[in-house]
Amino acid sequence: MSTAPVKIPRWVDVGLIPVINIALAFLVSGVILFAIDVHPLEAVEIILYGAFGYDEALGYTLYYTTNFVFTGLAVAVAFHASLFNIGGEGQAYIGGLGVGLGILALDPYLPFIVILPLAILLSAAFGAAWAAIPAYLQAYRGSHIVITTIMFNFIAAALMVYLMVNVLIQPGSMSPESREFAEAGHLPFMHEVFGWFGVKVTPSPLNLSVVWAAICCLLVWVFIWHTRWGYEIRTVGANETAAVYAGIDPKKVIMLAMCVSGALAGFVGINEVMGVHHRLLLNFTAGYGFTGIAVALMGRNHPVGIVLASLLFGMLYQGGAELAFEEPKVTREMVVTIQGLVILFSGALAYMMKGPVERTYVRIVGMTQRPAAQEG
Amino acid sequence: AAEVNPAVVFDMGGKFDKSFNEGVFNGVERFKKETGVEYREFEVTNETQREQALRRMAQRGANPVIGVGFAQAPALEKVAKEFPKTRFAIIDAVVDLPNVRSIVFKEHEGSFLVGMIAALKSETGKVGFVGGMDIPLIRKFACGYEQGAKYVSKDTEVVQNMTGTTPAAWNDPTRGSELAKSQFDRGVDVIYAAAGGTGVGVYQTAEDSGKLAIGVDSNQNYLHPGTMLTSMLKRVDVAAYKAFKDAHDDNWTSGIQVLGLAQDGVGWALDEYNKDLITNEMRAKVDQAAADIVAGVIDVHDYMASDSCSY
Amino acid sequence: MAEETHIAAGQAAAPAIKLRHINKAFGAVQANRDVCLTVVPGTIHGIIGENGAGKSTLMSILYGFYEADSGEILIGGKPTPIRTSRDAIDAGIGMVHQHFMLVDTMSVVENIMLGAESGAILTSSVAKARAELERLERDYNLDVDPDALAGELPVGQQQRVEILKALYRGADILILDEPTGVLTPQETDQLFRILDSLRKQGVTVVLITHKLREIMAITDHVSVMRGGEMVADRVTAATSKEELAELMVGRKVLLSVDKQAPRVGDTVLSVEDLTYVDRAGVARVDHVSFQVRAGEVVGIAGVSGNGQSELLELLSGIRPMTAGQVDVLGERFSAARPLDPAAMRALQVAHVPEDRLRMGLVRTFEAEESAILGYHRDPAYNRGLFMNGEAIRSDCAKKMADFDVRPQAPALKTANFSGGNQQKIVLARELSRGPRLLLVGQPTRGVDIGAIEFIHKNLIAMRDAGSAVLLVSVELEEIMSISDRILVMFEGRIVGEVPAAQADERLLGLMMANAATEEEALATHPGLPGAIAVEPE
Amino acid sequence: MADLLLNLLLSFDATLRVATPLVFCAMAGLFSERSGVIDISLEGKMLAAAFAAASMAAVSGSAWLALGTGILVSICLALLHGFACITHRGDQVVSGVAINILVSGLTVVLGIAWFARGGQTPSVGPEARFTPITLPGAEALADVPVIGALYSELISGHNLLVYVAFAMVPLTWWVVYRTRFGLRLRAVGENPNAVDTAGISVARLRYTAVLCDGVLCGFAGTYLSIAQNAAFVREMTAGQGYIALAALIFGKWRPVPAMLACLMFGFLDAVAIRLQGVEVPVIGPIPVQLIQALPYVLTVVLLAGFIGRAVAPKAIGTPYVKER
Ligand SMILES: Nc1ncnc2c1ncn2[C@@H]1O[C@H](COP(=O)(O)OP(=O)(O)OP(=O)(O)O)[C@@H](O)[C@H]1O
Ligand SMILES: Nc1ncnc2c1ncn2[C@@H]1O[C@H](COP(=O)(O)OP(=O)(O)OP(=O)(O)O)[C@@H](O)[C@H]1O
Ligand SMILES: [Mg+2]
Ligand SMILES: [Mg+2]
Repeated sequence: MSTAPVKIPRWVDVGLIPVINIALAFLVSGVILFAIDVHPLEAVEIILYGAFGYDEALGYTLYYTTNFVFTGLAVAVAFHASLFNIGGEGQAYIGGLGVGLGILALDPYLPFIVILPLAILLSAAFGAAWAAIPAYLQAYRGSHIVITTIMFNFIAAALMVYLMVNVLIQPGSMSPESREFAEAGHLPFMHEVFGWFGVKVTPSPLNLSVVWAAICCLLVWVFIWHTRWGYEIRTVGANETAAVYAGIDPKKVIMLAMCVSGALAGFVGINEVMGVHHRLLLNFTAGYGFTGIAVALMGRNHPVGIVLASLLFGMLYQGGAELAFEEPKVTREMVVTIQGLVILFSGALAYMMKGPVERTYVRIVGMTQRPAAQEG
Repeated sequence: AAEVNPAVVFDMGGKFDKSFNEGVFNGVERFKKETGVEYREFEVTNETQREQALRRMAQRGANPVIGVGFAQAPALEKVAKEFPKTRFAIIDAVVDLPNVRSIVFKEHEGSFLVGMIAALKSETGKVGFVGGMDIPLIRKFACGYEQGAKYVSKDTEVVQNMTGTTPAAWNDPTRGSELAKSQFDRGVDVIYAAAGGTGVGVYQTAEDSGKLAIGVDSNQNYLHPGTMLTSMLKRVDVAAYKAFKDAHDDNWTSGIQVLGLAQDGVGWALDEYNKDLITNEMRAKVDQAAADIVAGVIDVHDYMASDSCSY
Repeated sequence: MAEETHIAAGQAAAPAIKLRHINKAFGAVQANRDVCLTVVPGTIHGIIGENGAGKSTLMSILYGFYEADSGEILIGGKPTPIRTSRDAIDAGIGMVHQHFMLVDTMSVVENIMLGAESGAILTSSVAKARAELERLERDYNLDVDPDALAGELPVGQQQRVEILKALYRGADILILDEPTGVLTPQETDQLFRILDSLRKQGVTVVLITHKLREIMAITDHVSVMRGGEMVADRVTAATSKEELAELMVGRKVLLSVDKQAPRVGDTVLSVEDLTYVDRAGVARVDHVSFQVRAGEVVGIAGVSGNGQSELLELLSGIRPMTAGQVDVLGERFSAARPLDPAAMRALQVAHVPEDRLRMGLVRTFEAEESAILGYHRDPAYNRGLFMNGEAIRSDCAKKMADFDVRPQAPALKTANFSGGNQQKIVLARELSRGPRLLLVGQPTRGVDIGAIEFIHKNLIAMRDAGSAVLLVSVELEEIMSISDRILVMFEGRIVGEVPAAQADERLLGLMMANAATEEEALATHPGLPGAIAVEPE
Repeated sequence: MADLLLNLLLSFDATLRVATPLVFCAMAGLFSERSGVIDISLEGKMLAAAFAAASMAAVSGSAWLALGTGILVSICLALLHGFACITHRGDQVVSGVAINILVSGLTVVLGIAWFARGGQTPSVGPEARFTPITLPGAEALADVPVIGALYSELISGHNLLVYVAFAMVPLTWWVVYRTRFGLRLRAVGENPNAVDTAGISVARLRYTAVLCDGVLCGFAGTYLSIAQNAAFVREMTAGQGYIALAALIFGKWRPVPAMLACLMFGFLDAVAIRLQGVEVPVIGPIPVQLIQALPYVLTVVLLAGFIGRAVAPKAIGTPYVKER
């Protein structure tokens, strides 16, 4: 809004400050690590190297990133209609179910080329359907979306256990997993894809769905800011009375936003079920739906921000695993703690350093006047 | 002794899951103490890490590598193919490869015995079972337990509860305690818990309400002396220990090991903490049954055999 | 600042307020530049200025809501640093903000107690507050129901609550930021009566308004701001509306609208027995029937809250009608076939809503996005599936130029335009597509006279271009100067129609109060109306 | 029939036990959210308090010291939340998520470091716990037909914290609707500008609110680890913080309705537990997962059927910004 006499260049806001925040997080984590005599700097090095250092590491990082992009976008789209969708977890779960059922039914008969679009469609449809019920209840019965989506997470979990244990499990198998899909039901891994072009890459779970995630980012960006439906969603989100005045039906918009949101969450199923495990199984969502909330909000509900936040989380997951692997003293809970600190400093306390940093910047630039108050 | 560089990949529950992961942990710790050989370890936090961890272990030249839990079977199969020189052991599942030792247990036999003990001890003729999640493995425990209880007397009533539908079900003592209370309210006076950390709540409630409980996997009698009637022992610790030790002593064998009563793979715990609770004739009856099972006189139905507990 | 001294001259008592060289910048915007102001105790001091001139900012500084970058504040002669509202309250300053600072979900008493409770436990405070309230109501005949929910009171009443809040805190300096912007003439009269009695009791009042006649009617002194600077101070008696207008806008302003006789065409809107019953079962609009023909302006006068707002919302399709029928440009609508906003726009019916912030705009949107609200589906703004950014921007820029919106920045956040300019954005959106029927509510609320002149010109232009215009306003002056026919609403019914030519404030006032006889009418209308009735221009 | 009644009675009994932490958390959330600060870190604060209390109980053997520690730790986290959301205008949800994740990791890390039991704390004896107390005359009345049974079975025989929890509800109501603090609390959640222009510091007010929140979460956690259980087990809150949040919204941010919502969740849960494994005449055994999902399904149905729209405090979730 109001412009400062000294223009704070964008790189300070989008580059410098986030880096400082993450540094702070690692500083605090360092204290903990130091306490269990693990060398903090080495730890950081392991995390960074383990996350980006070589092709396999990068593969895993991007594989996690893919999931976070899907769930982050899901939360963001709902948020633009001022709907707080905590149900990403359940929608992802059911989306995966859709993919699984579809492929189990079709892979004997259809080729990959046909199955892929069907699978994408099914994951979207199932995810959307699971979001549509809470959406309907919010729009037409006034029941609060936060409660209903929480409840639907639990219901989804129960449903999946029932299906996996009683219906979809392979006879005589110990683990509640479906049979493995036929080749036609496998989404190619990126290392295979690179292989086709003769590029040799170390195997990792990273698969084609990362491309789909990128496409989704673009689609969401266009959808929210460059289509009339996005315009309507944002209008309802910002000012419902104005929306009614503009001839927009908030009920329909709520349904639309939540269905898109659910569909996006459902795509986690493509990555996990079709891309990595090639079978239907329990708990493949592993909390990605919940983390998506933090991802979306840290990314300010904008695809670019969400991609960056997802990368951050991807780094924490993969790099953290490497740290736990390399440093016997570092337990996985230690890694979780570090993740918490990073979210705290680069998410919740994101603005803490803004004032000081900008002031020092201004001082360095040699101006005395205080820069503008930041936007809330 | 041969040059070994052992490693273990624990499953989601983590090495302190009050269940088979913890059993394995105890086993490999014992190996470390005895031989002074360090081992690598990793606890997976999501489905995808299993394969990653196993492969990473193999890449780092770990050998042998233990994968804990049936859930690791697909991943381990894949990795074992990639590293035919590396020796793998998988617990609770069968992976049929030349370089893999598969160790499975007859939990139903052990559960049968503790089921008998429960029924023999029960005054109300009602015994309880609390499982973590409703998955085949747990049904296998429940099924054996039920058979044991009914074996003592046809009309023993077995009340079964499952804790939840998410992994949280393995760490929910509060819910465990509520389930236990509800079973006690229904007249149950002995509860067998196969629910990891959730069991903690079951045992505590049993103590608080002066009833009895039965531990699982490792010997948990010491937790609440006077309340813990016994524990169903599933010697994953021994299995894990032996896997490392065999490699260490150069007499590793691949192939499938089915550990039941006969092989002392399963059993029930009797120690100073519960000896006062187990009368001699109880003990006699149970030992007899154990012998019969080993001899094949008693055939304990395995849930996995028919995917159902009809016997 | 020569004027400053000439006012102070002769006054023995120390000035109630003295502002010295106040500067305030919001980033690049210099909202106040070296502003000096002297207010004589026990007087009413008016402050006028265009939208964005810096009035609200100056007062916010005086009330400790903003902190001045530099400058000095003296209260009763003593230098008084005011950093927070608490300081201001302690210095005996009370403020009625332009957008009220009430908690809608709490009762009047609770709102008044807030921050001035007498103890940690409410029961005692409530009792005390009630007693105090009764006294204040007696002394200044400000009556409000202490137990009503603030949010459910009409604006006039809400404003009284704000004033009571200030008095309850023992304020002897009272600042009002555009208090009359939202009031009906009747409510305005009452407000001024209250201010008058406050003045008599020695309270000092600072009054911000865009309405020169109010300045002339009630203030003792008046200061004019332009572009953040204080450009003049006058003794009210020694100046004229014309002079003030010129000082304010920096050019001559026509205070009256000149227009030819209407060239009336055929009927565009015909309403029959239109009825709307709200949830509470009250008939807000009650068997209303009338026509509007092309090329005429029909004004609807009425004390606000008598159904005009609902009528507009019914006709624009925002509220579902309960009964009756509406014919718009040949289309027939009824309870069975309800109107809806989209359909009405398709019929080229435009609607300028009463409350721009609540309905007409989305404050968080860029101006260009707010400028297509309701027309976002229009092919002109879309390219197939996508919206056409360039078209939207250039279109908005053009509208801003045509309607002289300041600043002319399509990408600026809507909230960052002053209310007056926000209003222009709405008008630009609705007027510039030459609708066949135009529904307008309070088009000049909170808008400075320069803008008012401009807006009125445009409305007349629309009418001359053959549009039918239905105008709802609580500004009788406005109604009378623009309309060709005037309908008066009372309690949801249309109680009379007057050709604009024969209308005058008193007559309309009587009808609006639905007063049967002259005497009763006077009873509802004593005192000031004469004083603030339009002087013949 | 009779045993059905008893069963119902026992479900009510269980309801109280299960609802207690929910009630504490719901009241905690009420203070925070009424002041305009979203609090999804109920879960984390409760978990941290549970751990702190259990640890202190284990080392000191005093339930009261444990309670104090639990509350203290919970308060610290509440202040952290405040520091992020009030002082630095951080995103309230993100801050909540961060705290939840941080705590779920840290409790185990410290647990392992201190007790070397894989994050579990040593289970403590009755002296270091809040154990059930029989109210005066419970035995005496026990065999008086209805009332006696009710009194002795339902009312009596809970631990102290259960009674505290339900005492908190009227207390909260009184504070929110009958005190100066309550008045300002309600105001600041609806319209912080009004509070500011009335000369009250918005920040101080909100800090006080999250402080109350912290205290109550401390009670909840302590109850979990050393009243309902005798030790801390990692992740032992198992999502109850979120359920409490749902109850708060369900109760439209008002104390008594929120408590009723908690009781409803508790009851549905208790019933679900008792329904497991029962056979329905025609259908036969109901799949256990269906029973386990029942509470959530019923909640949704109730919400859709009978509860009107819940309107949140107007200013909730938006940090108070004013240019200076
Ligand atoms: N909070 C703010 N942030 C940035 N700029 C502001 C802010 N408030 C005011 N301004 C700037 O200061 C100028 C003066 O604003 P102010 O509200 O004082 O005008 P005003 O005289 O009250 O206008 P109006 O008659 O519309 O109320 C505005 O034009 C605006 O550009
Ligand atoms: N957050 C903000 N950022 C920048 N400028 C602002 C902000 N809020 C208000 N302003 C500026 O403050 C000035 C007054 O804003 P406000 O909304 O009070 O106008 P207003 O007083 O309603 O105008 P009017 O008197 O015509 O109704 C406007 O010029 C606007 O540019
Ligand atoms: Mg203003
Ligand atoms: Mg204004």
